[in-house]
Order: sequence, then C-alpha cells, then structure tokens
Amino acid sequence: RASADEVLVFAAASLKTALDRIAAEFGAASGHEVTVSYAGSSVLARQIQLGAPAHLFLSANREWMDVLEADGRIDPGTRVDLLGNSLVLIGGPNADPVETMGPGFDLMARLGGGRLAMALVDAVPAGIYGKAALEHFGLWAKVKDSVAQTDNVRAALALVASGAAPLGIVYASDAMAEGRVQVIGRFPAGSHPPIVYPAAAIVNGPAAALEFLAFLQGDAAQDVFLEQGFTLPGE
Amino acid sequence: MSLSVKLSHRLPDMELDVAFDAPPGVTVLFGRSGSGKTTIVNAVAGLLRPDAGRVAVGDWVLFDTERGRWLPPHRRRLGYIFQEGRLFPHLTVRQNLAYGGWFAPRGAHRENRDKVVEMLGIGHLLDRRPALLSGGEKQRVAIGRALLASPQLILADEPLAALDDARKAEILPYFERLRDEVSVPILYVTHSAAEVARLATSVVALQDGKAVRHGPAAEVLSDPAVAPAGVRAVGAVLQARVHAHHADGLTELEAGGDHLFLPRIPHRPGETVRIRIAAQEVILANRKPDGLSALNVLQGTVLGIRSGEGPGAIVSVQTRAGMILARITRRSSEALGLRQGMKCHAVIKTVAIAPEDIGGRVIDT
Amino acid sequence: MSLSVKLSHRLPDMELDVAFDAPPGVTVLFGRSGSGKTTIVNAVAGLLRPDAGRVAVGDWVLFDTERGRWLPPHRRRLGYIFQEGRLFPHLTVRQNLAYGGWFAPRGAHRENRDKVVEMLGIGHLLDRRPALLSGGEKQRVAIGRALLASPQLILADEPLAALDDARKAEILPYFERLRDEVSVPILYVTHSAAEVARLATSVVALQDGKAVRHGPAAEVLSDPAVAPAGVRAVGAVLQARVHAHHADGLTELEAGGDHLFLPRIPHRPGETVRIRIAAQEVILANRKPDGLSALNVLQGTVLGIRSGEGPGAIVSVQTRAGMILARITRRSSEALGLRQGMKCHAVIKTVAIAPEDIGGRVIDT
Amino acid sequence: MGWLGPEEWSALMLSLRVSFWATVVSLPFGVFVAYALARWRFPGRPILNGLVHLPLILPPVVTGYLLLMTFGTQGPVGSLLAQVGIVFAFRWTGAALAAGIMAFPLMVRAIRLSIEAVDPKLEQAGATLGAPRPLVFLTVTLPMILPGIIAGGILGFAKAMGEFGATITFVSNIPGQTQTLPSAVYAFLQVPGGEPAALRLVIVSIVVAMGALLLSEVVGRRAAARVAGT
Amino acid sequence: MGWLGPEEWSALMLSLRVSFWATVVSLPFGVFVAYALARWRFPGRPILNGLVHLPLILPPVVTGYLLLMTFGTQGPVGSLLAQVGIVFAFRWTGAALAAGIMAFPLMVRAIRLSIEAVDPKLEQAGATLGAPRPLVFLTVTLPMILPGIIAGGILGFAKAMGEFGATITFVSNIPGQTQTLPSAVYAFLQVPGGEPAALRLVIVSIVVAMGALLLSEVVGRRAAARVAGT
Ligand SMILES: Nc1ncnc2c1ncn2[C@@H]1O[C@H](COP(=O)(O)OP(=O)(O)OP(=O)(O)O)[C@@H](O)[C@H]1O
Ligand SMILES: Nc1ncnc2c1ncn2[C@@H]1O[C@H](COP(=O)(O)OP(=O)(O)OP(=O)(O)O)[C@@H](O)[C@H]1O
Ligand SMILES: [Mg+2]
Ligand SMILES: [Mg+2]
Repeated sequence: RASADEVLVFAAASLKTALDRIAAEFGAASGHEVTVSYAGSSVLARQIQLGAPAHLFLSANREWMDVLEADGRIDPGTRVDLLGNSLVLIGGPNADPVETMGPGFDLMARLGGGRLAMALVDAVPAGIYGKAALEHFGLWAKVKDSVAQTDNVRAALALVASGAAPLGIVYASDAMAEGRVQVIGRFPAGSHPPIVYPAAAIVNGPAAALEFLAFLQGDAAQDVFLEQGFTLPGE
Repeated sequence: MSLSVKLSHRLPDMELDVAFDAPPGVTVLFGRSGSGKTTIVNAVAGLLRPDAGRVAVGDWVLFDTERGRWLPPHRRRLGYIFQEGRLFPHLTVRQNLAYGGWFAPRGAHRENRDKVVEMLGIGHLLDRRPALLSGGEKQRVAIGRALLASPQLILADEPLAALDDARKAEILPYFERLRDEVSVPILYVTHSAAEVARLATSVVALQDGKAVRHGPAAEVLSDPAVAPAGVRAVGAVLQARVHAHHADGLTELEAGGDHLFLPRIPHRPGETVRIRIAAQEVILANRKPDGLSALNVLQGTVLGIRSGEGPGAIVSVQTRAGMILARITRRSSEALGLRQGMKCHAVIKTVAIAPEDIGGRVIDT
Repeated sequence: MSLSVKLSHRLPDMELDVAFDAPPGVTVLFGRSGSGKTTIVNAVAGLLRPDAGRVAVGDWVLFDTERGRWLPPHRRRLGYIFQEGRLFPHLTVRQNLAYGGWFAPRGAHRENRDKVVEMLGIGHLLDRRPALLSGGEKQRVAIGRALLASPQLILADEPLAALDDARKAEILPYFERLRDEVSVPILYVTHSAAEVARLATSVVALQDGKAVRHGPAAEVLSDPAVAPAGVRAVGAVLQARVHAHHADGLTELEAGGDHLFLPRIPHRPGETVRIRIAAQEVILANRKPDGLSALNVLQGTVLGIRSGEGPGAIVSVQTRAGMILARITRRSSEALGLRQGMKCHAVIKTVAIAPEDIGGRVIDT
Repeated sequence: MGWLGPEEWSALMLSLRVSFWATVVSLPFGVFVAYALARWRFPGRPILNGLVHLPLILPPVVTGYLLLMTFGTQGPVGSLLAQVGIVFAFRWTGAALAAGIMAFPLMVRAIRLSIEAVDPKLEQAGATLGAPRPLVFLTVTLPMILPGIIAGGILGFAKAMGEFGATITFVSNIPGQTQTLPSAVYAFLQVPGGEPAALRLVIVSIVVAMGALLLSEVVGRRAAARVAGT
Repeated sequence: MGWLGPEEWSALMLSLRVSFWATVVSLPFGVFVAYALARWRFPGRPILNGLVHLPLILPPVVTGYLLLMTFGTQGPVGSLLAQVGIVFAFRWTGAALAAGIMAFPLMVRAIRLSIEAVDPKLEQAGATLGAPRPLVFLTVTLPMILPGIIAGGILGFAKAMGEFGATITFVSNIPGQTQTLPSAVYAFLQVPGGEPAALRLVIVSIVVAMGALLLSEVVGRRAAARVAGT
C-alpha cells in the first residue's frame, strides 16, 4: 500500500456530523489522515480560489463549484454530485401538519402574523431553493414581506425552535435532530431546482484525495449521509 | 461657636492622637512638615475616617465613633482651602467661585461675591480656566471658592503660602474679619509665624501627631519649649485709635493716652485699629532714652519675666496703651536689673510696625 | 559663569519682555503673583518656546531665535525645582532622587546623596511613594531630586514656600553653599523677603512681564520704588569671626574690632560667618545710649541718607564691622540731625539677628 | 445617492438609526456601569465586570442566540416586556439592542479608564463645597470624563455600524426593518460575483464610520481642551 | 480534561496560543500607535486613526476577506513575505494575525486613553532631569500607563479569544492548525445536535476569558496602586 497521506477537505459546514464519521472510518481503513475544514461554501470557495492548500471541496451548492471549475482550480473529471437534500416546512411542537403543499396552501393564515424563517433568499442556498419553491406555488408574492432571513439555515431553524417564528423552511437534514420543531410539510422535488452537494478534487492533489472521494461515494459513506437526513442525488 | 476635636488614627509611620477645643476664632495648627496637620484637617472635613474620635461644632456633632455618627463631607458645611488648590479644571474661575453657592442651603449667609473677588484681586481672571493661572492666582481663587460656599466651618491648609507679601497683607485682614465678625470657627494651618501671631486666637502645636502644647496664641508662642520657630512670633496686640495723619507720611495713634507713630495706614482718624508689636522688635530701657531714632517710647511697669532654656527672656510690660511683650537676652535683663514691679521704658521703632501686623478691626471682647 | 536671559513672548493677557544678565550666584525673580516669574523660568528651562529671545550660560547658548538655536530641555543640564513638586508618582522617593543621576553625563560633579538626604530630612521617607508624603515632604524630595541631577543651572520656583521656618532655616544654607561653592547660576523665584535678602546676589523685580528694576540685591531692595514688599527686606551683610560662646547662651562675634552678641550659633570659635542685619531692626542714636536692653551698639559714620516717597529713609552707616543699613523715619532723621559724615551709633538687638539670617560660609570676593 | 439601490439606501439609513439609538440608549448605562466598576467595591463586582465583557468574548452568533433565548417573544424577558408593549423580535429595536450589547463592553472600558483618570481629590473638593455624591458626579466627574464618554460613544457607534453576527441571529434580516449594512454585505458575499456590490456597501460604511471617528476626534479634543482648561 | 474531546482540546490550546501571540506581538505596535495618536500632531494622523479602527467598523468577514486578498499566498504582501519564508495563509500564524488585527483598535484605544491621562508636566520634569524623549517615555510614561497597557492587552486577548469571522474567512477552519474555539463552536452550531458540544466550548471560552479579565483586574489594580503611589 502507498504511504499514508494527509488529505485536507474543505466542506460545507452542514456536512460536519456525517463527514466527521466517514473521515474517521476512511482513516481507519486506509491509513490516510483526513482533516476537514468546515465553513460556508462561499468562504471555502474563495479560499480555494486564492490558493488554499485544500485537496477536496464539498460544496453546498453548484454555483461556487462552477466558479472554481471555470477558474481551473478543480479537476473537472473528478466532479460528482455527491448528495441531495430536500426542503421542508417546519413548525413548533404543536403545529398541525399541512395537508397539501401546493398553490392552495394558505401560508399567511398559518403564520398568523408571525414570521416565516428562512435562510437569506438571494444568497444562501436553502433560502434560494425555498424562495423558488414558494414562487413555484405562487405563494412568494404574498408571503415575501413576512419572511425573516438568516445568514444560514441553522439560524432559521433556531428562530422556529425558540418560538420566535411560527414556521420556517429548512433542509430535511436540519429538521431531524431538533426536538423543539417538527416537519409539517415537505416541498416536492419538482417545486425547486434540484438540491445538490457537488464534490470535486482540487488540482494537483495527492492520490489519497481521490481515494477519499471514491470512498465518499461508497455504500458505507452513503449510509451515514442517509442516516443524517441527506438524500442521494437524483432521488 | 467652638470646635471640639478628638482624634486618633494610625498612619503607617505615625500615630495621630490629638484632642483640643478650638474657641471661636482662628485656631492655628502649627508644627513641622509631616507632623499631621493636613491629616487632622482632613479628618475634620470628613475626607479621612479616623479610627476613633469625635468632632463637633458647638452642639452639632460632625462625627462620633462612639455614637456611630458620621456626617459625609457635603453635609458638614465646610469651606476648605486645600494646600494644593484643587480648582476644578473644567470650570472657569467664575464657575469655580459659584460652585459652593449651588449647594448652599437657602437663606444661608452669603458673602458678597464682588467684594471677595475684589479683595482677592481676581476680577480679571473670572473667565479663565485654572490651567492658565499662575500658582498664586490659583490659590487666591481657591480661597474665594471656599469663602463663597457659606461655610459653618472654615478649614485653611496653608492658604497663603503661595502668595506674595503684598497679597498676603491684603488677604489677611479678610481672615481677621471672618474671625471677628462671623462666628464661624476657623482651623488654620500655617508655617508663618507672622500669620500665627496675627490671626491665631488659639494655637495647637503639633509634633509627630501629638499636640504638644495648646492654648491661647500668646501663651503657646511665648513658650520657648514650643520648638518650631515659635519664639520669633511672640508679640502683643494693642488697640489704638487713629489720632492724626502727618504730612511726613506718619500716622499717629493714641492708646490709653500714649501716642504711637507708624507709617501711614489707610484708616480714618477716629477709627480703632489693632496693631501687633512683635516682642523681638521691642527694646527696654531702665531710664527714658533720648537721642534715639525710635519715635515710640512707652513708659510702663514690668509685669513679669519669663525665661526658657535659651539665652532669651520674654518680659511683659504694662503700659497705658496695654500690655507689651519684649524679647531680650537674659544678659540684658540682668544688666538692666529688671524685676517685677520695676518701672521701665519700651522703645519701639516706627517702621517695625509693619502693615501686615495692623488689623482693620477690633475683636469685640 | 553668568546666565544671560533675553525673552519676549506674548501671553493672552500679558506681554512678557525681559532682558537681564544674572551674575554668578543667585538671581532672584521677585514680583507679584502673575507677574511672569514662572513663565520666565519655563522659558529658560526650554519648557516654553518664547516668541523671541536668547538664553545662555556663559558661552553656552541654550537658545537663540536669531541663530535658530534651540536645545531641548534634557540637554540643558538643569536642576528645576517646580512650584508644584512634580514628583514621579510611580517611583519611590529613593528612585525619584536617583532619577537625574541616570542621565547625568559621566564624570559630572555629583552631590553626595546621603548628605543631601540628611540635609533635607527625608531619610525615613526613602522607600515611600510620593502620594503618601505631606506637602512639605514632597517639596523637600523635589529639591533633592533637582540637586542630585548634577545641574549646570539651577531653577527654583518658590522651593521653600511649603516648608516650615525651621526647615527653611535648615535648607537655606544649602542654597547658600551652592551659590558660594559651585559656580552654577541659580535662578530663584520667591515671595519671601527674607530669602531674597539672604540668598540674592542680584534681583530682578518684575511687574506685568517687564523687569522694572534689576541689579545687586541690596540696591534693588533698598529702592523704595520697587513696590512689592521690598523695603522690609533691606539689610546689610557683615562678615564676622566667632569669638566665644558664653554660658548664658549667647555667642560673641568679632568684626573689625567691634563685638556683636547674638543667640548661640553652631559655629566653632575662629570660624567666619556672614550675618544679615535687617535695616528695620537697627536704631540709630546720636550719642552712645545706655540703660538699654540692646547689647550691640556699634559706632560709625553716616555714609548717606536715602529717602523715597514714603515716610522712611535708609541710612547707611560705616562701622568698623562693615556697612550697616538702618531704616528709620524721615522725622527721626531730622530730629537726630543726621547728615553725611556725622558720627552716630547703631543699636541692634541681640535677638533681632535671627538664625535664618546667619550664613555658614562667606562669599569669596 | 444614485450610487446605491433603494434597498441598499434603506439598509444604510437603518444602520445609522440602529447604531445611533444603540449608542444613545446604552451610553447612560455604560457610564453608570463604568462608574460602578471604577469607583465602588462591592461583592458582585467581578461578576458584573465579566458579564459586561461577555459579548466581547463570545462569538457573536452565540450572543445573538442568547439574546434570542432571552429577549425573543417566548424568552423570559421578551415575554415580560411584550406585556408592556416592548417588542424586540424582528424589529429594528432588536437590532439596536443587539448592536448596543455588542458595543457595550467597548463603551464601558473607554469610560471606565477615563473615570479612573479623574483625581478623586477633585471630587472630594466638590464634596467639601456641599455637593452630595450624585451632584459631585454631575458637576465634577461627568464634565471631566466627557472626552472619554465621547470616545466611548463613537467607538460604540462604529462597532454598532459593523455588528453583524449577533444582529442577524437575533432579529434576522428583514429588508427595511432589520437589514443593516453588514447583513447586506454578507448577503452579497455569499453569491459568486457579489463582490462589487459588497465593496460598494463596505465603502459606504467606512465613510460613515470614519466620519464619526473624525467628528469624535474633533469633539473629543475640544472637550479635552475644555477639561484641561485651555 | 476528559470533558473535552481531543479535537476540542486542541482547539482550546490553539486559541490560547493564537490569542497569546496576537496580543504579545501587537501590543508594542499598539503602544507606539497609541502614543503617536495621543501625543503627536502629524499630517497623516486622522488617516492612521481611521486605519486602526477599520477592523472594528467592518464586518469581520470583510476584514477576513481583505486579509485573504492581501496576505494570502497570491496576495501582494503574502507572496512577498512567502519569499522570506513567512506564511500566514492557513497557518495558526494567520489566525494570530487576524486576531491581532481585530483586537488592535481595542488595545490602541485603551492605551491611548491612559496616555492622554498622563500629565505632560511629569514628562517635562523628566526632560529637565536630563532624560531624552525616548527615555522619558520608558521611565515616566510607560510605567504610568502600565495599567492601561495591561487593560488593553487583556481586552485584546479576550477579543482575540472570541474572534471568529475574520479568522475563518482568512485561514479557514482546519482542525489542529487554524481551528480556534469560536470556529469549532461555529461548526458545531451548523449541524443538528451540535448544540451541547457548542455550549461546552462556549463555557470553556467564557472561563478562560473571565480568568484573564480577573487577572487583569488584579494586576491592573496593583499596577494602578503602584502608579498612584500607595
Ligand atoms: N499658558 C498660558 N496661557 C495664558 N496665560 C497664561 C499661561 N500661563 C500663564 N499665564 C498667565 O500669565 C501670567 C504669568 O504667569 P506666571 O505663572 O508666570 O506667574 P508667576 O509670576 O509665576 O505667579 P505666581 O507667583 O502666582 O506663581 C499670569 O497672569 C497667568 O495667568
Ligand atoms: N495616606 C497616608 N498613608 C501613609 N502615610 C501618610 C498618609 N498621608 C500622610 N501620611 C504621612 O503622615 C504624616 C503626616 O502627614 P500630613 O500631610 O498630615 O503632614 P502635614 O503636617 O500636613 O505636613 P506639611 O506641612 O508638609 O503639609 C506624614 O509623615 C506623611 O508622610
Ligand atoms: Mg500639609
Ligand atoms: Mg509661579
């Protein structure tokens, strides 16, 4: 076997729980040491643009991967859509489930004058997808002045969890482990552009990086992702 | 009203332990540098909380450790002139002067501001801030500020040390007036024997935090045992009436039928003045001298001779004008054969009665 | 070395404009509060940059606006005793004293620290910080700090104002010694006529920023036109040899064959001392008086009579001991028929020659 | 200003309003706390001191989260205040609260240092002239620490202008209501190609804050001169 | 400490190291700049003052971004320094640089205020005793402002301990190399169920910063007493 390598992965912060476990498993199995730096995708992408010593990039959206591809910072041959996610509407513990998520859904009534918590609708992926979904159902125009936007989707979750906002739109993966909120509706996949977490190797990385990228697509890793509420791309 | 002070307080290097009653008027704290004068004044002001003691003005108890009474400084109605001025740098001179008035109780006696300002010669400084004043100017403003606070108790810590003689001579009468007219007790710290002699109703001589001597000014000061520079300040105070002003620049006073000449003073004929004659300026003669440049020769009787450890003696002589003290050597005393009851003549130079020793008003006793 | 000062500077309220040469020794700046004394001293020290002028010690030019020369304060080798002490609060007394030494050039003459400490009576304070010192203690440390900086020029702004008489009497000789032994020019600000008379080699009398009079001390001070409190300080200085100490506490001095008695002084028989006899303490007689308590009667000849606008006159009398000045009234002068060349007797009280007027050393002139 | 879009313009105005009120309202508290820390010895002093510094030490997000838990509509304090009609959640007042709390330690420190520089002897002099403690404070201490208060206030204002993490976590980002300049900058930085727009806003906030600083220098120097007495 | 996982433990140690060096290295510069701002009048003074305050005014992310552009391996300064072997990008030194720059305005302000409180008359006294300017500074000014320097230093340290936005933007969040406590807190807060771990780290950082503050109070008070002369 080749000598042990160190692999530095730049990954969207929302992947932390799953990726920490997978990296540990990979390390045990391969002898390589994987270090992951978690931050917002935009921050990581800029750092890679400006010469960060990363070997793999796991982004929470496609745009930043596209930018790096255009800059020639990633190896396009290695780019894969690693994961997917779905968008859900959440409410407090006593909120009633939504019967049909569609144009007829009276979101305003359900808000009852409160706020709809979302990530920044023009900047942060979860917010962008959420806005698209609401537009898809023709709800956006009505609700847009009631939206409270946060800098990341976890903060939107916190607004609902703390009771500050009655409803929020977050990823299914985020809603899973928070006891103070429940999923009261799911946005169908077709209501918004596909939610994709692309991954790619940075140019001139060690072979171990490619090994880890392959490992991420293996069954063991996929199980962990699914367990954390992610979906597989195209599902 | 009299001030009664009883204090004990441990300082790292010294044990302060004094008790004295200050009769109405000016009580001077006298003693070497570091003997505890400022510490006592601070304790009376309430700026220092002594370990034990009691301070009262008349029946009004400012603090008393036994009864657990403690008035904070702002309720003591003080006029404290600090050794270092302590003017408010952010206020103009005018505002500094007005400061005490802002907090004085309604109806309290108020000094006339313009009079105080004029007396202190600070009229042209009113709109300046303290940083632009000279050392003496600052101290004058500090005096004014304290006087204008309608105080019930005046504390003055070397108030005149930074002033020139002429200015001192102008301000001293003001303290005298305070002493004589207002019944406010004044606790006054000074190193100047002239000030002590001129102002003091009583004197507390301090040494290492203890009052080594305490009593009426003349008594304490004529005690040769009171070490620090006391002896030079012994002197008698006479009351006299202005008799006439002469063309050659002299003023003639009359006291009990005796006539005294001194350089022109500003008082009108008929007014009564108080003059201090320092004991060391007086020469005694056993017969009437003539052919001397001294114009003032008063006849009298030796009341007593008091000599200390040094070579000097204080002779008190009763004249028609009042009692006069003379400080002479024991050798002279023996040479003249002075003894109690003997007739003698006191010779006083005209110019030795200096302006700063002339008070404008008389104690009403 | 002599100090030459020429300054003009606009202050908001005053125009400072002085020029004087200070001969070796002590030059006293004398004048009312606010007359510009501190401002001049600051300009000499380099703490204030005057609009124009020149200051030099001997050939050493400290600044000269014409030639564009400006030495910063730290290169002027000063010993500045500030009116307000300005001790370093974060340093102990010991460190404050040592401060100047840290920067003095190698090989500079150094005062003996222990001697200075003992003279100032601050030995027990060495390990304290300034905040715990009394006002007078602070000032004594400030004096010590300046003296120990090996200065080439000493500036003293009312250095003794905060001290008691006894302490003044102890420290004054030290300034005298500096004046007499070291050739360092001393610029000295004071309000005390006694200090002026005792220390001054020359005097600059200031008024509103102008030097109204400037010259040797005796001359300036005997000028009745020099307003502020000058006249009381007139006096003559005699050199005398200690003849004997008597059992009754008197010391007998001998000067030119005349004998003078005064209260015991600490000098050994045979030593030479310098005594000041204040003009106002001297009585003149046209025949030898007797039956007087005054022990000192010197025979002499009237050298001159000088009278100002007031009622007084200064009579100079040449005795075997030296020239003596007497301040008497014009009336007495006429009554005695004094005129130049006339024989007369000067009567001086023993106790009038006070310890503070006795210098331990003699000017080498 | 044609240079800024209407939304950006409103973000700027909001930032100014938020920072202004954050500073003005918290300044008196800041002076009080600074005075207590500087001059009083009381048992809870180290705790108060620590509490004041907390926002400085914690990552802003945590502060925002704590604010949300405390002052949110369901929070213990928030629900209480809501009964008297004071609501912070999703209001510009909440943004001001967050900015004020983040700026508080800076203000307190600046003011405290200037209080400690006031010679207690002057305050004593005020007391001997009959002024009770609170009036000594008003007539002596306060005017003398004015430069420090101005410095602290402007510092707080500048800090408030730049505050982001706590604000967005606490009151989120509602255009026109809680969207301050830094939130707008953040949003631009999240998307590729947003840099020029972000830069524009950054320049605006630099100009504003520098203006405030310059002003504080001038005002502070004048106040200091007044106090120094020239 | 069994309470903290190895990664958390290393984040704590790194935070301490980063904050310590950030403070120690920037403190002398801070004193110098504070002195210049307090005592000198020179043409570029307002600009220097503004520059110093910039990190306070800008959202930290912007500061981090500017640092990345400047000190990154491809940045103008970064590439220059790389030639002499000094690299900040993605190293703990970079985290220290970011923390130092963020803390700088706080230090400078604290120190500047204490310099302004020193009576120039004492410095004059030093000069008359023969001390040239730099030595007057060392023997008079410096000891007298020691409490301010300590206060400023600890404040800077506390700020550095809490610094997040600029750090993560400049040097990312690499465990063991650039992952400070706040970055770790951030990462935990981004995933479901991460709150307890985040809370643990927050408590650790509060304890450390409070310890530093307490220490600074004690040391500062002792230094102040020394200066006040008791
Ligand atoms: N920086 C300044 N700006 C304006 N006026 C000043 C300044 N410094 C001093 N003055 C004024 O100049 C005059 C001279 O001041 P200076 O301190 O030299 O007086 P002084 O002779 O030393 O007085 P004192 O004996 O009271 O100390 C005073 O009227 C004072 O108010
Ligand atoms: N807070 C303090 N702690 C310790 N010692 C002190 C303190 N304050 C004063 N002292 C000391 O107590 C003594 C008395 O001081 P105080 O200021 O009362 O003297 P003073 O008689 O006013 O002297 P001066 O005439 O020089 O002003 C001095 O030796 C001084 O050093
Ligand atoms: Mg005193
Ligand atoms: Mg002066």
